[in-house]
Amino acid sequence: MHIMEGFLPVGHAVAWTAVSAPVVAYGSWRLIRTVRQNPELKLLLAASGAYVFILSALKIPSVTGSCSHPTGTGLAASLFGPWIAAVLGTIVLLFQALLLAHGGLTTLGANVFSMAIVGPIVAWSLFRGLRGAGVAGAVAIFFAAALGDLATYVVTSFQLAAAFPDPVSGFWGASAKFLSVFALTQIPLAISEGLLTAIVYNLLQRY
Amino acid sequence: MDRLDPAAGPAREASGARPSPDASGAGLSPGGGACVLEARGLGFAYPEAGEVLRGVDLSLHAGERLVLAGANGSGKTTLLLLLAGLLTPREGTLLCDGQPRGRSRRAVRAWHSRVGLVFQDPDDQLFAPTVFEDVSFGPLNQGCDAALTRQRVDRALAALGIADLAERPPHSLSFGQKKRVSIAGVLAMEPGVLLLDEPTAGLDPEACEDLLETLAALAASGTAVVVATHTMDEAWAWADRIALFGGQRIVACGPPEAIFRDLSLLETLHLREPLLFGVARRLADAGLLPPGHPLPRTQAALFSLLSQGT
Amino acid sequence: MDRLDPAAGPAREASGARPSPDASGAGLSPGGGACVLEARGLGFAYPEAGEVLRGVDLSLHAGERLVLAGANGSGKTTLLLLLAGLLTPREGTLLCDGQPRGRSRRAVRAWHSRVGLVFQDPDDQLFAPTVFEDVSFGPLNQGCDAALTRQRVDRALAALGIADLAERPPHSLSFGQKKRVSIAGVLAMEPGVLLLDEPTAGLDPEACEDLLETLAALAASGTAVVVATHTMDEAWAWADRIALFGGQRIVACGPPEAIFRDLSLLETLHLREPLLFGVARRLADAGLLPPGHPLPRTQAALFSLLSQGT
Amino acid sequence: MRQLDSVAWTGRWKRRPAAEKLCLCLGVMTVSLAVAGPGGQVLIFALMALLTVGLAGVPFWTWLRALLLPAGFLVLGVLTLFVSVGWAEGEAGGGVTLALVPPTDREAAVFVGLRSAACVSALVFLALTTPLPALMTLLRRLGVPRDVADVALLMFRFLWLLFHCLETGRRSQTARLGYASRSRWLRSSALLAAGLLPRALDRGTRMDAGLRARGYDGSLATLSSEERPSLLRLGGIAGGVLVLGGVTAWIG
Repeated sequence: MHIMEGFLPVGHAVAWTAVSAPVVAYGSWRLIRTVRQNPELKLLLAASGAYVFILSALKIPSVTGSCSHPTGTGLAASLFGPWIAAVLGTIVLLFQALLLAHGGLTTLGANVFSMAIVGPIVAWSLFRGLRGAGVAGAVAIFFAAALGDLATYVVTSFQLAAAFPDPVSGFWGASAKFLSVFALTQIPLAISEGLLTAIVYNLLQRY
Repeated sequence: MDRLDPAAGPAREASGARPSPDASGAGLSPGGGACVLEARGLGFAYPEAGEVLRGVDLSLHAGERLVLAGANGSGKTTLLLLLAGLLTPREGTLLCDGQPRGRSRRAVRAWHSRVGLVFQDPDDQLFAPTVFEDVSFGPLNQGCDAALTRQRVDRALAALGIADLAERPPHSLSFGQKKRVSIAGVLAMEPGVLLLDEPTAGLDPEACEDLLETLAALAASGTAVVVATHTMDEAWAWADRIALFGGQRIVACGPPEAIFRDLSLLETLHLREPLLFGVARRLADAGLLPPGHPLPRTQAALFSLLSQGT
Repeated sequence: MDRLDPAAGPAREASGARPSPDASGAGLSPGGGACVLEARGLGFAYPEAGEVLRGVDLSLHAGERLVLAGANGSGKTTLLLLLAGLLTPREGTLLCDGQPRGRSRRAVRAWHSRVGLVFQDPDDQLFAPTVFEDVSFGPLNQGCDAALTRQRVDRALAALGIADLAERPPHSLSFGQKKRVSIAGVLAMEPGVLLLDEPTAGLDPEACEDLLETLAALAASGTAVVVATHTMDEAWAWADRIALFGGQRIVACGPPEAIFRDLSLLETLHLREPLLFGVARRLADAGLLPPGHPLPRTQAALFSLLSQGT
Repeated sequence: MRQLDSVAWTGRWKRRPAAEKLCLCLGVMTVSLAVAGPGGQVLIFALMALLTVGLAGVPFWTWLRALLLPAGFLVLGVLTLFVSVGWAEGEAGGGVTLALVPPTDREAAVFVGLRSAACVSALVFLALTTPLPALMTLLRRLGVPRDVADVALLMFRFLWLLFHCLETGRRSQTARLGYASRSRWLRSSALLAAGLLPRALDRGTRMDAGLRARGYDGSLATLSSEERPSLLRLGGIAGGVLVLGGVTAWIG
């Protein structure tokens, strides 16, 4: 769920950029260290990043009938860890803004925080936790992908609520408002994405 | 040339071919098979690339072997995608078994069951973890039950001579094997029309010959087989009928001998006279082949005629 | 056959080819160019696929046009990767300009500067956002400064006739255009040896001819050009010398006419006699071509001889 | 995606230095976010539309289509801001109450919509006049680490290769009725997504070999043929943005 260009007031745009920047910078540092040790990883990282972008062009059906875009960053997190995934996710979001006019430059920081940082970290740590607790791979990946998606959606709603608190009920009222407006599309989507990722996981095990 | 498409006007005149009153219509083909697929005045344009096809007429009969011949970028692939119902024509009509193409879900499904398309690159088509699963993809989507699907898959694999590959993962196969698997995947849906985009591209000479033989056997069993290619020698060796592509249209359509006699037209389209045809024609003209024989379609046939004639 | 590799023993006997005392050695070629690249007893095995090459000897001379002919999977691509220094042979030695291949970074870089490889799929080599930038990659890696790089890029683009594509992104190009760009990218490094893996695969007849002409011009200017292909007609039309691949080895190596006269050997290797060669040979045997001429290498040459002979 | 990209590559302003276009785009966005009132936002939107369609020669329908996707989010977002949620506390039968927000808040919501539209028009200007790699090259010049910029540039290349793979793969599945029902849809999508990953990694490995043949050892240096930005024009753009700031502050 992308926040559009210009939708956030200038203070919020700057603040979210400041929050995301250190994470992306740290991820970049790790990425640089990795490719310096192993130049061919540069090509593999780029190919995986492109894969993450392309997954977002894969339309999946949700129960309500609307189609949308799975993020795929969870998968990148499982391949390269959440830090490098955050960098790849940032590049993907920049590409989406400039190739599809989806998202934006001033809202890049906010979108990176929800989609390239929180989502993948939730998905990645859930997957590791569930696997550690002995849950089957496909089940773990279902919850990781679905809840990673939901985490993104919750964070986006909070970001919007922080920028536009409700005149009556303040931040929490606005959060409830944004959560429920986008719930219709996002919850079925999260389930679809969880199912899809679980099937993909099973198929990849067999390749 | 016994068939010439009405829309081919300007290029036809430029090439010096004689116009023919016989427009490509429905009904029975010279060979006697029923008309299974027909295009009338088909036009198409991509948003970025502009117009790629204009006024294409084509009819296809059961059991026929048709070659779409043309240079790269002449629109062959686009026509195949249109015939397979994967693109919607901007103008013109498409008929399958005499019925126009509907837009309902049911009609689209029926069309895809009837007209199968094999893509040029088998990697674009093979996604399942094993050959068996990949070939079963189509029949299962058609709603076949497990037993019928298994039967169809086995039959398709046998028809292509790859029954032994059933349990292999596609990515472990050679290019030629992948090609056969991708054809089996379409064949298992038992289409009435089989369209193939450059099926012999990337195959070595022996694999080419084997594949063309398999396709000929399919046509003999009643399937209409359409092959798009830029290899003229292949067209001459294999086709019942050839549709020549150029300038976004079918410029000429007819039996191979008539098509390849028009040298100036071939040149305009950046195509070559098939070698075997050219040699045979010149030898026949010089009286070196025994008279009364059709021009030979294979090297072996030419050589045997040559030994009779001299 | 004036060259036969000593390691080809068993298959050579099986095929009935006469052994020749002349082992492929260093020194001057029949054509007079200096020996630029030489392989002696090259062997290679992939960890998954096992042995793919064994005892390969090959020498290559400046300005020579060599065709590596063989069925798919016969090891042509592996040999090219070895010659280009991208794989390390398990056994045998490789010499470039008489110097063995070193392992230092500097030596590897020098090798890549001297021996260029064009991959079959141009998408494996095009990475930059525009054609100009892509072609500039090689010269910059060689340590050229901006001015020299610019000059080399312009020259390479001009040699392939694609100067007008300089500012285009690769994803907007046709397959044939990409192919030319990938060749230009290697050519800009001004290698002494240019290796091409199936350069005409996927091109239509006209594009094929144009490309082979371009490659012939390159060879005429002194580059040794090696083309791997399974199209025998192309080998016949273009090669100075042909190395026949089969059973993980080079089974025979020599001038095209000698190679293609050995029909039983071709059959063993699942290859075909080139159509033009076969026709011309039989016509000449039947006395239908004027005597004293070498067998024609092009369709046009055959037809003109035919009109003289009859 | 293909259409927006091809307009950027073939447009009249393609050869203008990316730095100048980025400067203009960010400058206008800054004015829109920090200075302009409702009238100013309308002015900015009109100016950017004029610049994109009129001067840079982007086809009108392409421009409109690029605006369509953000428009959906904007309408939904602004409508959400029109509604206020309240909790009735402690009373029986209480619960959530919905109400229209007061007029001043409605005006504020409309203003957010206008501001967003103005910024989107600046983004679309950049997207439709500048090939994406030119911006990546610029970012590298501005200090983004070389390896990160390399990965981004390679991603741009791979993305078209994979996009082609996705498109034809989906077509071939459609031809075999892979999307005929909802359950088959999910299965087909998963097959496609799973199949693309090994293909993507394979592409990466093969590209590595292809580049090593040309002397690749970790650095992807290329010679850019783009013109250097002129300081004069950059100054002109900065001046223009300042004037725009002044005008929008004045009209409110």
